[in-house]
Amino acid sequence: MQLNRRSLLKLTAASAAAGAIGLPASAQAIDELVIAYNVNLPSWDPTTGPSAVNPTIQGLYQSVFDQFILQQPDLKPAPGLLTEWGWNDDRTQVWMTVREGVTWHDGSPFTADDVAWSLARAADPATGNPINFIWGTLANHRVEGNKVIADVKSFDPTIFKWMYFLTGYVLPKAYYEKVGAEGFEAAPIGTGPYMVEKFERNAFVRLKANESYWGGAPEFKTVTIKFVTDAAARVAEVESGSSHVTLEMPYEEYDRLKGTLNGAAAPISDIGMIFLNDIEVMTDPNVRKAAALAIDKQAIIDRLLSGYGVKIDTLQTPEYDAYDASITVPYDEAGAIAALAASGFGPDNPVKFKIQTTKGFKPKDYEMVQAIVGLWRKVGIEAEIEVYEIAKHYELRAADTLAPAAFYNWGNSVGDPTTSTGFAMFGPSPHSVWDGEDLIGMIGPLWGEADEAKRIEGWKAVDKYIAENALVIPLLQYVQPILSAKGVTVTPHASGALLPHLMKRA
Amino acid sequence: MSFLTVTNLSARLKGTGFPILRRVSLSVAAGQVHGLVGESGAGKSMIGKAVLGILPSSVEITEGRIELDGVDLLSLPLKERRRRIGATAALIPQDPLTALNPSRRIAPQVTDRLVDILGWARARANARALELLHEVQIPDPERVLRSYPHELSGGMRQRILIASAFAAEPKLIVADEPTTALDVTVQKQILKLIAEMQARHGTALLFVTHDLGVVSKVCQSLSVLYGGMVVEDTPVRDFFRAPAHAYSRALLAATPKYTDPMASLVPVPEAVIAGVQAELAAFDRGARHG
Amino acid sequence: MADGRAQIRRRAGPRLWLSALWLGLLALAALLAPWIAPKDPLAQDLFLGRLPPFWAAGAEPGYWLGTDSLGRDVLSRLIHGARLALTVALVAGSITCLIGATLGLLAGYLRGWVDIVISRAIDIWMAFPPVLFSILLIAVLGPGLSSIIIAIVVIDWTRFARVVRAEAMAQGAMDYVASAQVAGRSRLSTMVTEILPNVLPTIVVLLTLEMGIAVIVEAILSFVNLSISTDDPTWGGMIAEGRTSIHQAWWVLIFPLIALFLTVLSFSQLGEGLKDRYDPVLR
Amino acid sequence: MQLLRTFLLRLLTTAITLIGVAVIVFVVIRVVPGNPIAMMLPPGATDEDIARLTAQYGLDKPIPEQFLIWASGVLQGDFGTSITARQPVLDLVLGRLPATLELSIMALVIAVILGGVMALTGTRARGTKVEAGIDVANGMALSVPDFLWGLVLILLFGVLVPVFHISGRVTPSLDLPFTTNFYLFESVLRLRFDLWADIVSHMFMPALALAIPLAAIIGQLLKQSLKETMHLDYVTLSRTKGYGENHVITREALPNAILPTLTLVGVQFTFLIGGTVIIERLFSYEGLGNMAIDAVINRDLPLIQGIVILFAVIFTAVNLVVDLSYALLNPRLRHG
Repeated sequence: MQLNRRSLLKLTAASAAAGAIGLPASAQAIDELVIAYNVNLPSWDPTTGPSAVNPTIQGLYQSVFDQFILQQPDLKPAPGLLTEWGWNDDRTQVWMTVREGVTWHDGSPFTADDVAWSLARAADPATGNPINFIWGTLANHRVEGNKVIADVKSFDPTIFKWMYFLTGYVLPKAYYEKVGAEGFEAAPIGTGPYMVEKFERNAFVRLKANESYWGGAPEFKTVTIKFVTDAAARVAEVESGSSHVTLEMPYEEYDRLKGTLNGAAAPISDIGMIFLNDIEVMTDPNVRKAAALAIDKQAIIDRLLSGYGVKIDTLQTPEYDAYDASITVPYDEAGAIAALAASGFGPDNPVKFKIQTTKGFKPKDYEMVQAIVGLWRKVGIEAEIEVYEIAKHYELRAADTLAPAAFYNWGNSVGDPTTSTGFAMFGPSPHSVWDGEDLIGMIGPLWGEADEAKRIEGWKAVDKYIAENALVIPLLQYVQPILSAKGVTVTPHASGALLPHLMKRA
Repeated sequence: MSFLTVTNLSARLKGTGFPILRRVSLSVAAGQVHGLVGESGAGKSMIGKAVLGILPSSVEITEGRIELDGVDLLSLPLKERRRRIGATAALIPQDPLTALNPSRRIAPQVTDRLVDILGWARARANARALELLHEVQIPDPERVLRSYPHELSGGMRQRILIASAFAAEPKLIVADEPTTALDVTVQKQILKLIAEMQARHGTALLFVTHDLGVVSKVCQSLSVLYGGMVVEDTPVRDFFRAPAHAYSRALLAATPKYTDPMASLVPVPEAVIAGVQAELAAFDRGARHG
Repeated sequence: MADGRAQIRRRAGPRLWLSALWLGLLALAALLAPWIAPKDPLAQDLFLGRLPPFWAAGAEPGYWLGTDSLGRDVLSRLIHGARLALTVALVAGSITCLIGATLGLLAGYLRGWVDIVISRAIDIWMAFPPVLFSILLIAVLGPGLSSIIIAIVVIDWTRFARVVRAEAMAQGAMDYVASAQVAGRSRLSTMVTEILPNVLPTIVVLLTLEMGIAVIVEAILSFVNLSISTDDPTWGGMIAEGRTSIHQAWWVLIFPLIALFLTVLSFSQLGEGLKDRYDPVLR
Repeated sequence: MQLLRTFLLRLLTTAITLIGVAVIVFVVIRVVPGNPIAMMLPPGATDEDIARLTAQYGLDKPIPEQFLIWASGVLQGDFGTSITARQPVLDLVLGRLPATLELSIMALVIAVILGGVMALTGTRARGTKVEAGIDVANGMALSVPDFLWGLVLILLFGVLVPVFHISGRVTPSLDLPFTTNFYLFESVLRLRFDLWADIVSHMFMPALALAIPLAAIIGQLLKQSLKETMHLDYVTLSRTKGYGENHVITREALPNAILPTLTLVGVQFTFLIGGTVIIERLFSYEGLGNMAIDAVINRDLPLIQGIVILFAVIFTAVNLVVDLSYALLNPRLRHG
């Protein structure tokens, strides 16, 4: 069925027929699925360059490529291209058994060589893999039958978690070496559920189902992902029926349309937080505690985000491994005023500092900071807002020159404490802003802790310490709104990736 | 029977209502040349414009009839009036430098009325244009027809405009000070040309000018205008022998004679001006009650 | 003998004094903002979010034009927004005019290498895509009122320079200028005393149009999320914020849009009106 | 001979302009805070990672040296490699240029038609309420930024009365037999009017949003020069020949009134191309502007440089064409 009925030649007929204003009936069967996606896809190589660390486009990569290990919608790992994996007894070697009977999109067989080559390539600094510091801990990758063995140069407990996280993708060795980087960029192939049929930069990508996919052929045979960066345009696309699925629209629009369309809003592994830099007034614990206590997180979620958001008090979300529900930071306006008074501040003599935020990068980012500044103003904190671009945020953070407070979001679809509290709060890491020696001492030993249970307990203690001293102000776990036509049901993935192969006909 | 008869034609400025023409009446018979004379602003060219239906948008006709070939133009709807004027009358404009369209060649500007309004075949119109250009003594007419206005002199362009006016064999031509914009040497030739063409084609000619010398050589009769009112309407012969109206006499005295260029010129005396002003006032009072 | 032509007077035209009225109202609102605004434009109350205007059901008394998603009073933000809009319009407009007109005058009258240098600068500046250049500029200067003004000046001075240069060149060729020079006047004083007064009407017309454009540029920059970073309300900022909840709270977007539209329209009609007054040819 | 001399002079000035643009944008985007390397830093990166990546993209050298490297590359047609798309900048930019050009040309055509109709109606009904209405309409069109017109159009023709497509440039599911990126023109050349209709249905709203302010400018200026022309003698003479007012305006006044408007259309066309950035973003139309915003957000320095230079080249080229056509169309100059 031709998806859209509109064309200029039929304009007169259409406008006459469009007498019945309202939603064009989109309930009839859909065979060509159209998704209005919110970001452009800059490059097809999921292992190098800035796009490799951009969480919002991992969904596109996961439709075409497979990761070493499959991550299920609840973030838990499951056998993927690797059926089993683990360390040897003294943790000097890692071993992986490779799934058999899998083929690349060009029909060539997928073998253990591809896995070994992909790991070696990721370990080689020359390829520019941004997660080289993890993959570099393995060396001397070798193939034995359908097993891959590698020596552990320095033990990292999270090595296997990275195999279903950023850059953890398996690329075709033979094909890549034949066509080279540029050739691969022009015609990428993987083992994933969909093959790339046609790619038009900044416009759309047309995918064809991989009938011999090892995880079962997907239901929709052809999928078109249109890149529609403007939220209002995405809503219009789905409302007018010219797209079937879209995501990341304002929550008010989600509420308005979830009745007439199918709506799914599930929490994802992305949190909103306020970085605190240990400079100026932020070195005073009273000011930090007051700032944390004065924020009515639930009211902000209810009023600004129409209730779509999960209040959090540590950098872990309920789905993460080291989540501890017992650590809480209540909303306590009186307590905040008391804490400020202890340091001689109050509504009449407010403490002053600058808070930085992006505007329009995450849903209502700027409005949330305005609301927080409003709440702070009541207790005697005078915060001046400075808007900057996301590029400037990264640079300031890398140079550790962020303002005393800076609003930012932190994705961590692996759910491991090292990639949330770890990198955000560990002094030496270029991404952290808090340089307190006490925290560095507590976190240091956890990097190499072999005993998993002891490691998780260690991170929970760190989170408790952080919450008590308000070294950072976690705010909320984002909820991802997805709207789809009546004919499509979407299974949301907790990592925030929108995966067409998880979509079924309603 | 006169070809053009204007009876009690009055016009005024929209908005302020300032009178431009005050119940003007005159007539021009076929083959006759009638002069319209007066100082600038006396309304003489307004009459010509009213007859051809090209009054400026800020002027409105309040009463009167303009009968062209027996039909009162003012009673016709605009489109019909335009076509009738286009078919039976023509204009020889004052300034040849601006009266030709700079972005079109000469030929279409001469033949367009013949083909579009009179429905002639293109070939016949082109032949007619060539014939007329010869008649107005233009050298190498084929090249001139193909060229653009800016490539020709002022005199040449006026000849083309005269040719274009006579091309359609109109029964009436309004010549609106056709020589004023030209330098003196060319003026005599153009005047002679217009007079000869008029005689040869027997067209009724309404000749608007401020130069009594021109009137004496070209016109058979004239109307003297002041403040939009016809002060005197007589045959040329009687006018030059003994003008009836005081203002006419003063006007004649103020005109340099070719025969005696050195004579000191007598400006129109104050008394005469006051007299004719009084006449205007009386006329207006009368008009209000009439 | 009274000449009929002198009687034709051009009526002042309702458009002229209507736009003057709106701009006067605006100036008043801008000056007296703190006193006449019913509420504090920054005061938030999350529980009073998205209240409809006074005539609609569920309106809250005192919030005449309703509130935005943060519970801030739309009318007060509109009035304070007027202050920013006028500042941007007046400051950016006049600086652009000053720089552009001066360079245009110098280039148009002095000619020679001065003209060549300035004309090349104009060419180079116009070769930049305006919106892209302002995004880059604001990224360098950081968002804020001053950087918007600088962005407008840097981008739009060529508009003045081009027109004034052409006008100055035309005036320069006039006889009265030659006679002034013959009278032993220095080139600079000739330029100021002779050329400037004649070029002034065009400058004034361009200035009024430029003020309108400055307000639009602020709206465009807000749409690209680059406008003023602080809480201060700007119409462009309110429109950008109102866009996401157009279906639920249309008034958050519509009222500043109307204010922006009327202001820019008034500036352009004022410019047209002045052009009519100074330009006799146009009936 | 005289024409050749001015042409060479023009080439020289164009070269200076392009060099000037290249230098300025090269320095500005390197002074902009937020360098691309910081964008690429993964969670665990260390300081030497930063140094290594900076060196890899050649951003560690002093700016003048970087410019020389870039300039020498350009002379051999190599505009560098985009940091985000990891493809040669020239291919990316030339790949996207046709889309923006087609959108701008379509917007210009709509603007000229709209503006022309407004001007002719305004002149025909000059002095009446109709002309006053048109002036107010033009004022309205000018005082609302084009992206707001875009919003209105999306709500009207995208959602309320779904007549036009809302985003993109063509329906992705169609197989396009095109070899060049000029979809619109090539669909006509290949007589594929079904594709043509689909493309126009996608381009119409963004083009209209771009065209509305431009139509107002063209309408006002053309009306003004038309009204001035209507007072000239040859127009009055044409009336005495019996032609109706419509004929007089279109055949006598318009050909001469168009000339001054032409230069304005030329200049506005260049602003138009530069101004599509926002509209392409709003309608997700894959032109240069859309890519430019991504480039600026991601600080893709070589790509920004390439895009700005291309805009400058188009700007100077269009100016050249406008000046030449002005000479050709104006008989006085042609027969000099």
